[in-house]
Amino acid sequence: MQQRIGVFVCHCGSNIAATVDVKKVVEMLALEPGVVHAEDYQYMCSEVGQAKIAEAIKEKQLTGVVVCSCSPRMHETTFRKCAERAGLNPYMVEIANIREQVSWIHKDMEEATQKAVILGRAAIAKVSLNTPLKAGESRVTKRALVIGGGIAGIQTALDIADAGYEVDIVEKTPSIGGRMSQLDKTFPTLDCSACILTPKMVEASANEKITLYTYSEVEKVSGFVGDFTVDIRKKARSVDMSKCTGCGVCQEKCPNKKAPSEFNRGLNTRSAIYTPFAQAIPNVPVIDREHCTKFLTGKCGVCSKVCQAGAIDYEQQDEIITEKYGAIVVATGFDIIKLDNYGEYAYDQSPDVITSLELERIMNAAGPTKGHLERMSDHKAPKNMVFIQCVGSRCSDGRGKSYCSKICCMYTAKHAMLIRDKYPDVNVTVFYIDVRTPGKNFDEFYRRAVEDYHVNYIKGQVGKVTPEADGSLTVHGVDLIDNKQIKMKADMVVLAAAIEPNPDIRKIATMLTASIDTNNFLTEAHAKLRPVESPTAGIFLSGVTQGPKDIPETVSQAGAAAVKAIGLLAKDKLLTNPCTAQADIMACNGCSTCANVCPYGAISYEDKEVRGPGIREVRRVAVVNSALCQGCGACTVACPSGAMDLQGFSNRQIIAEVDAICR
Amino acid sequence: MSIGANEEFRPKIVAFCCNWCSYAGADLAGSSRLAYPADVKIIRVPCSCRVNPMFILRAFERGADGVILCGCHPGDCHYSTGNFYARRRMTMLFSMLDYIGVENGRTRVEWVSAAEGAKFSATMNDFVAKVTSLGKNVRLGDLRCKN
Amino acid sequence: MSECTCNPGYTKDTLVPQIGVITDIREETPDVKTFRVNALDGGKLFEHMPGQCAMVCVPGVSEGMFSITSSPTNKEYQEFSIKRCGVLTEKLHSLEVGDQITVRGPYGNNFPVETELKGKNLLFIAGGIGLAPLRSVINYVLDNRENYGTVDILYGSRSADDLVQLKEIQEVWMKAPNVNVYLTIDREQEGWDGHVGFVPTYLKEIGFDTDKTALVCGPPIMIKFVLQGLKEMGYTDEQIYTTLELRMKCGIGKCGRCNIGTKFVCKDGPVFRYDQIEELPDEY
Amino acid sequence: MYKIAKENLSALFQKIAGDKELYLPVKNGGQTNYAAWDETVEVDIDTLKTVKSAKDAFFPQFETLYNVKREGKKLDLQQEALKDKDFVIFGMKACDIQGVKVLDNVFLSEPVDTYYAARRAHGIIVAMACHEPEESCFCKVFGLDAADPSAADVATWMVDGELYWKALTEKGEALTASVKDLLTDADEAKVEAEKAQIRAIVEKLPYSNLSLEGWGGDATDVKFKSPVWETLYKGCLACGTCTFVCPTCQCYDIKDYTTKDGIQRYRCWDSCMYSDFTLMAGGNNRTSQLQRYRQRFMHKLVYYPANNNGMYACVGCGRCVEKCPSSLNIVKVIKAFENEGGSKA
Amino acid sequence: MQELINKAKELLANGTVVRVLGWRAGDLSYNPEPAFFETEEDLQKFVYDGFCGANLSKYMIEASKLDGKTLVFLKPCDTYSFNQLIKEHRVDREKAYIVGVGCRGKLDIDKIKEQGIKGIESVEGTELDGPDTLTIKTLYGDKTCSYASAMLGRCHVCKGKEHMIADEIIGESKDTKDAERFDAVKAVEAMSPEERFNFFQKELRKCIRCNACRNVCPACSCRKCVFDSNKFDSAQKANVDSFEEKMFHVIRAFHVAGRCTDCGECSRVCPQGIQLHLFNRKFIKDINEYYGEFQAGADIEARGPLTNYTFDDVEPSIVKERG
Repeated sequence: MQQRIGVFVCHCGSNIAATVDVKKVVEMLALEPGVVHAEDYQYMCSEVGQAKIAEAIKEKQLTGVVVCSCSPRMHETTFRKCAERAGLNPYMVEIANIREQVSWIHKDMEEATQKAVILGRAAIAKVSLNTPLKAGESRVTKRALVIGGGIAGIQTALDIADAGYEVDIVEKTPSIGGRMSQLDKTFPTLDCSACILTPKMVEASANEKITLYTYSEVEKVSGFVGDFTVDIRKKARSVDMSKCTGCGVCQEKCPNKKAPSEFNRGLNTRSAIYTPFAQAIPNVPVIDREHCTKFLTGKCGVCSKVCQAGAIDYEQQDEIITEKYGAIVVATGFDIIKLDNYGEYAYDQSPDVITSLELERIMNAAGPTKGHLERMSDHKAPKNMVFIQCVGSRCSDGRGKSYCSKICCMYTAKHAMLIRDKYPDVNVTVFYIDVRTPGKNFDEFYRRAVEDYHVNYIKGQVGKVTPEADGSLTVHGVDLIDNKQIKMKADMVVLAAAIEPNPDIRKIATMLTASIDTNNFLTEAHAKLRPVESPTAGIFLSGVTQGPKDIPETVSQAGAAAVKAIGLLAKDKLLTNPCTAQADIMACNGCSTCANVCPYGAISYEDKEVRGPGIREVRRVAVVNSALCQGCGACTVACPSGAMDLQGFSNRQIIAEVDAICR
Repeated sequence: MSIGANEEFRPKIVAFCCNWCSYAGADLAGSSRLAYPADVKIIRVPCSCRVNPMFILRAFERGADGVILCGCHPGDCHYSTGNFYARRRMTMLFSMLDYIGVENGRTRVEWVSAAEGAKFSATMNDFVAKVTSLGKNVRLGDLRCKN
Repeated sequence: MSECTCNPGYTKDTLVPQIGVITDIREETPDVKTFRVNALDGGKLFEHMPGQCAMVCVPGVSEGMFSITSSPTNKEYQEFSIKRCGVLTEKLHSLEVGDQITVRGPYGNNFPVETELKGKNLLFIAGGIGLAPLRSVINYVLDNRENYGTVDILYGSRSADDLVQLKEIQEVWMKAPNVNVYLTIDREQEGWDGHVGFVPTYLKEIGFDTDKTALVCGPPIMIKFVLQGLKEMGYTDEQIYTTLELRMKCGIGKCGRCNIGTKFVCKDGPVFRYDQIEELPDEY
Repeated sequence: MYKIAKENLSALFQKIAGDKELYLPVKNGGQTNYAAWDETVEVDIDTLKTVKSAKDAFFPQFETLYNVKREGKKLDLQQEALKDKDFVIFGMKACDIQGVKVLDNVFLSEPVDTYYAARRAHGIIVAMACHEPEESCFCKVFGLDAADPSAADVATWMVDGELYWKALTEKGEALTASVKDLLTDADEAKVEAEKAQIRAIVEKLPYSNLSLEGWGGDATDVKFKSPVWETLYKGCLACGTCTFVCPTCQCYDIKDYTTKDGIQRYRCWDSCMYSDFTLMAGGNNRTSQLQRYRQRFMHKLVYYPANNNGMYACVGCGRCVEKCPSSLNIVKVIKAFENEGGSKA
Repeated sequence: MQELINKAKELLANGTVVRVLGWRAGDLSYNPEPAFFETEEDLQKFVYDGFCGANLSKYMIEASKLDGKTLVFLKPCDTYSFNQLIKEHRVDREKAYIVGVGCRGKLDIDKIKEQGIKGIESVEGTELDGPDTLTIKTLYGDKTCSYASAMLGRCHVCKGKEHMIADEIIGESKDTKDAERFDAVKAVEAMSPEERFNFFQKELRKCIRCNACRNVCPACSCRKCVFDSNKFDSAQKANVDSFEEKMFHVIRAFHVAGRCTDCGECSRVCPQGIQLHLFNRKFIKDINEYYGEFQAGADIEARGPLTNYTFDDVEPSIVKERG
């Protein structure tokens, strides 16, 4: 077919035109072989701009379109749709990125213009070798998976279920509820966390569209958007969920109560058979086999004896459940960082140096101290409390996290206020770098702490916390406003430790092929415009897995993720990516090398009759299942004969780009 | 566009960037206005594992002075394993090029995530400086493509 | 050999082509186009004889041997009818009037229009694009009508849309005195009221007398059955001419590709009398 | 007749190279091949056979034919300059010279290949007698005299550390004149003795009594259809070693190479042993290795003689005997048919 | 040798195999050729001696397409290639009856000629159970040389005398290894980049692109090589420039990396004596160093190093770091 290529150069207002001589680019690219049309316009992505492209496609019977504009990640789809509407195959469009890669980073106009021309040439060279591609279709399994049963996961699941779709929650711990269930009160309203969370948990458990897999983990994920297949490992609970009545006798009678309580952050212990907390859902205990005497020594079996329902089952095995899903929402939440790098705060040396999350448990009526504020060392009530902010957050020296954990300022204000309210004789001092209170009623809340509750906020850092022989703590800090060294006595020190994504997220992200940033937060498809979607189609982000958030933000994002998932599940068919691999059976050796590197199992082998000049034989050749192929191209390089090629990014196309750039 | 004898040497650099991380990182570098030399020209590929050694040699054949491949950080590949294969392939290829006496500074692999605009820019600045210091690529190129 | 204009003093090598300009493109069928080519000065590239070929090249793509379909009696230009079937022909089909290509030739032998065929009754049998070389002969014969006896033309193609040079066939050949044209297509087709059937079958149906010399050109399978048919009808090997098509590079019998036995098809062919072909090793 | 001491040869080469290009056997990486002389090369005239024959000097493995530039629709075509300076090729053996004669029949027949013709016109061949013929040699079978390379411009003999030099043509005389001051007069006695000795060894060579009976221009039918080929080709790897080291193989390919400056049309050696040699868009007339294998030998021993007055396109240099990775070669072919006695066909 | 012939006759006679793939005696004592034998009469020309260096594995690709079983004789090192071909589905195990043959190192006629021995009429003592000294009759008198001094380079770094696959084994193999496999590679590595560049430039300049190395290589079993196809716009036959050779040899080595068994055929057949194994062995050395010891063809099930990975693989920057 004869090449008739149209080139459209966008000014992007002054974004491009200020640094790139757009007219010159048009002039130069018009000379390239195959180019029959070249023009520029203020905003190619605007309706008028798109109309220009459409018009040229029709009038000049263009066979290929090159748009020199912003990043293809921005408007490739826009221009492809535009081409399609004008009757050109959408895959006959290529973008030369002359904004992000040229105008925004170069100052010298001549240099920038020259580079824009070269990128344009590369795009022209590539588009000359483009072939019309047609997207295939794949089905959508109308079921969603939510990984993580905290408030984010619960909210997402409820919203999806509400829209009428089946949804499964996989929760690693024995109960849903997550981090929020550990909190005592919530800012800025100071309502009780359990009071608002428990109804949601119950609702999730009662909703017939929702299936809970607690004490379970995602083991394996295969497939792709609309058609994921997931293996869920339901860990052996050693308790038959169908029989257990949740009476709690077993926990009471369990002779081994030495296991540290995860729920209470290790501040106290629990029985070997346990539910994490009273309102746990499901209200079915789990035997912690690492601490259970029966499992450790073979002798005991008390729980089995006392269980009237006969629910105890020591023989229970892990179970693998395989289920298909159309969409997956990741809501794996967070934990606080380990404080190993912050020895100066004496967290490991003194039980009276605690984290904020531990304080939550201490303040909580169901916590290790039944809600009494007391030192963990001697169970005495403290007189002076010091809160240290930004422990591991906003860190520039590499010991902690570079980001702001976002919630600490507010919860510290909450803690300070609650303590001052309940124990007015306790002096509360907060060392802070900045107090950040952007949010509805947040600053008002903070000001109440300072103004109404007289919490002593000191702008400055704490250099060292020293446990003293008398059991007290000395806090060495600086006051940056008065510019002086401070040394003060404290009975308890509370560290606002940075939050970090749940450490399991790496494994999960790898399984999901979802990308992850350097801080282990999942990357969103677009920081601003697609904040709840992963770049991997069909994977959505809910809650802190995407970045630090407080509860209201988490809940609203959870809802947003649900809506995106629902939008996907509502479709009957999805168009698949046509940029898939294809094997040339004439050149294929049938050696299986390509199949070895295919992450999707998309390549199989068939005996096919091959005909060519002087050839007529049955050969073992590779066949690509284009519904499974995601177009990574690993196979194309594994194939020594070049039989495997990738549509849309073919060997010859890339070589044409290389040639054009090196010309 | 040819380089006169008295002009300073400006290298030709081809950068293969995976669509999901590094290309996005380059976009972020752009939107953050983090400059790097115009000598770098990016070719978008779906994944670092799409980059065939043939492409890299082709670039050198055609007169490139340096070739850099950027992909997602190991473990973060959009296709889960692509960059692992790319890593082995490029280690092998670069080792061989080094072995046959091609300056090893002309080739590089760097993992740049979508969030690392600054790293992208810094990497490119550094790579261009390195290749510039090596001068024109004379050991691996086709005479017919030179002048 | 002529003096090379670009490099005075050099002898221009036969491997160095002339630049030709495409002055007209006719779309014959969905996959055949006829290109009219002139020299840069507007004249003919060279003189040739019917059946001869030339190497046509799109620089940077590839070069290929094509038979010259226009008659030497055409004093204005050369024509090539080219079927789209590979990289080069694909590219050629994408060219426009005014585009420049390179051409070298003429190469090979020709149908012996001035010797053995003179005064003979001629039977042309062609299939598909195989009409291209024969068209040159037919027009040569029609322009020198007095030198030849009867002319019968049997031409067939897959479908009515695949008949090359249909306009000329209908407007010139069919109207020429003492010329019989038999057209056929492989399968029934709406709007076609002519003969339907394969060329070899139609040949036997018509049953030409053996007082003719047959010139056969077409796809190998057609040639095979036409030859069988002619033999059955009583034609001798010496009464049949056909052309061979092999891979060629140099066009001058040196590069070795088209060597079959003692012959180089590009130089000693492409036209062979059937008895000559019979003598060749079985490698064509 | 003149002579020059071996140790003075480098002065001779320097002198020749003063106004002409000089090609001669040079050792590089353990292998001896013809290459341009300069002071740094390691000249090796003791090795009997260069790996590649001397045909490169006249028909190089790669050469540009012309360049095309495209501007818009316009093409601009520039033929590559032809060889216009004299050059000397030193040390060619009788077989290699015969190889050039074989090529002459191809390239100098109409239409003349001007690139070849120019090199031929400017080439001055200084031949060397084969001091110690080897077991793979069989030039005698083709009527060549390894002891007396007479088809050159100058013939030389290396005897007892002295190179004997004899001009045979006008070109040779001119060359001799230009280096005259380095040569001393010599009598032919020692050379005659050397010749006799070489001829005596040639007689003893294992292949010297190879019979070409049954081959030649008329043998097409019989040889082509013989079942013997079936037993010969199976070890063939379809590489091009034999064709590339052969002094008479002349198959070539013409290809384009596109650069930013335009399109370079070049010619390079090709091999009829390659599976894609005859492949074209519509088919391939030699699809099996048997056909390709047979083609090579049929061409050398039947087709070429048929077109060239009985001259064989093999010169008995024995390079294929030494270099074939599978130890197949033209001798084995000839012997296989010898054993068949041509009767089976 | 007679034992091998007897075995072949027996298997042909009892119908186990319909053809035999072995070596046929040449017309000189040093040029036996790979050949198929179908009858007892054919087998008269069967030979197995020191000059039977050719690795017959690759011929089994074609033989696998034929009806019936083929008896193939494989030396210990050849069996690695055969295994690798099985792994890549290029040969059919069921179509092969493998007789592992003993080996005491294979001979290289060029190694004899390098000792100044010319005009060779015959070489004696090349049999498997022959003496340690070869007797060479030449036109210029009788000569001798030690067997070891005439061995192919690859035999000095022999992988071992074990057959990796065989239906039965006939004949004893001997240890021939008297050098370290990677010494040659290490020697190159020890050079400065300039020296390495010059070294390879010089080696590769000899290349005539005859494709013998590729066509003999059991790993280069592609139906259509990239250098013969236009898949990468890479079909070029020109040895116009040193780039072409580098491109060809680097890519070829890369394509067989992790698959090359180091059988050494490439170096054996190169008409210009290019030390092609230096490329393949470099990859093998790197693979061993970076990804753990790997011997292609030793284990059919093992995943090839370039189709495998670990999370903690070395980064390509190792090339720079190692200096």
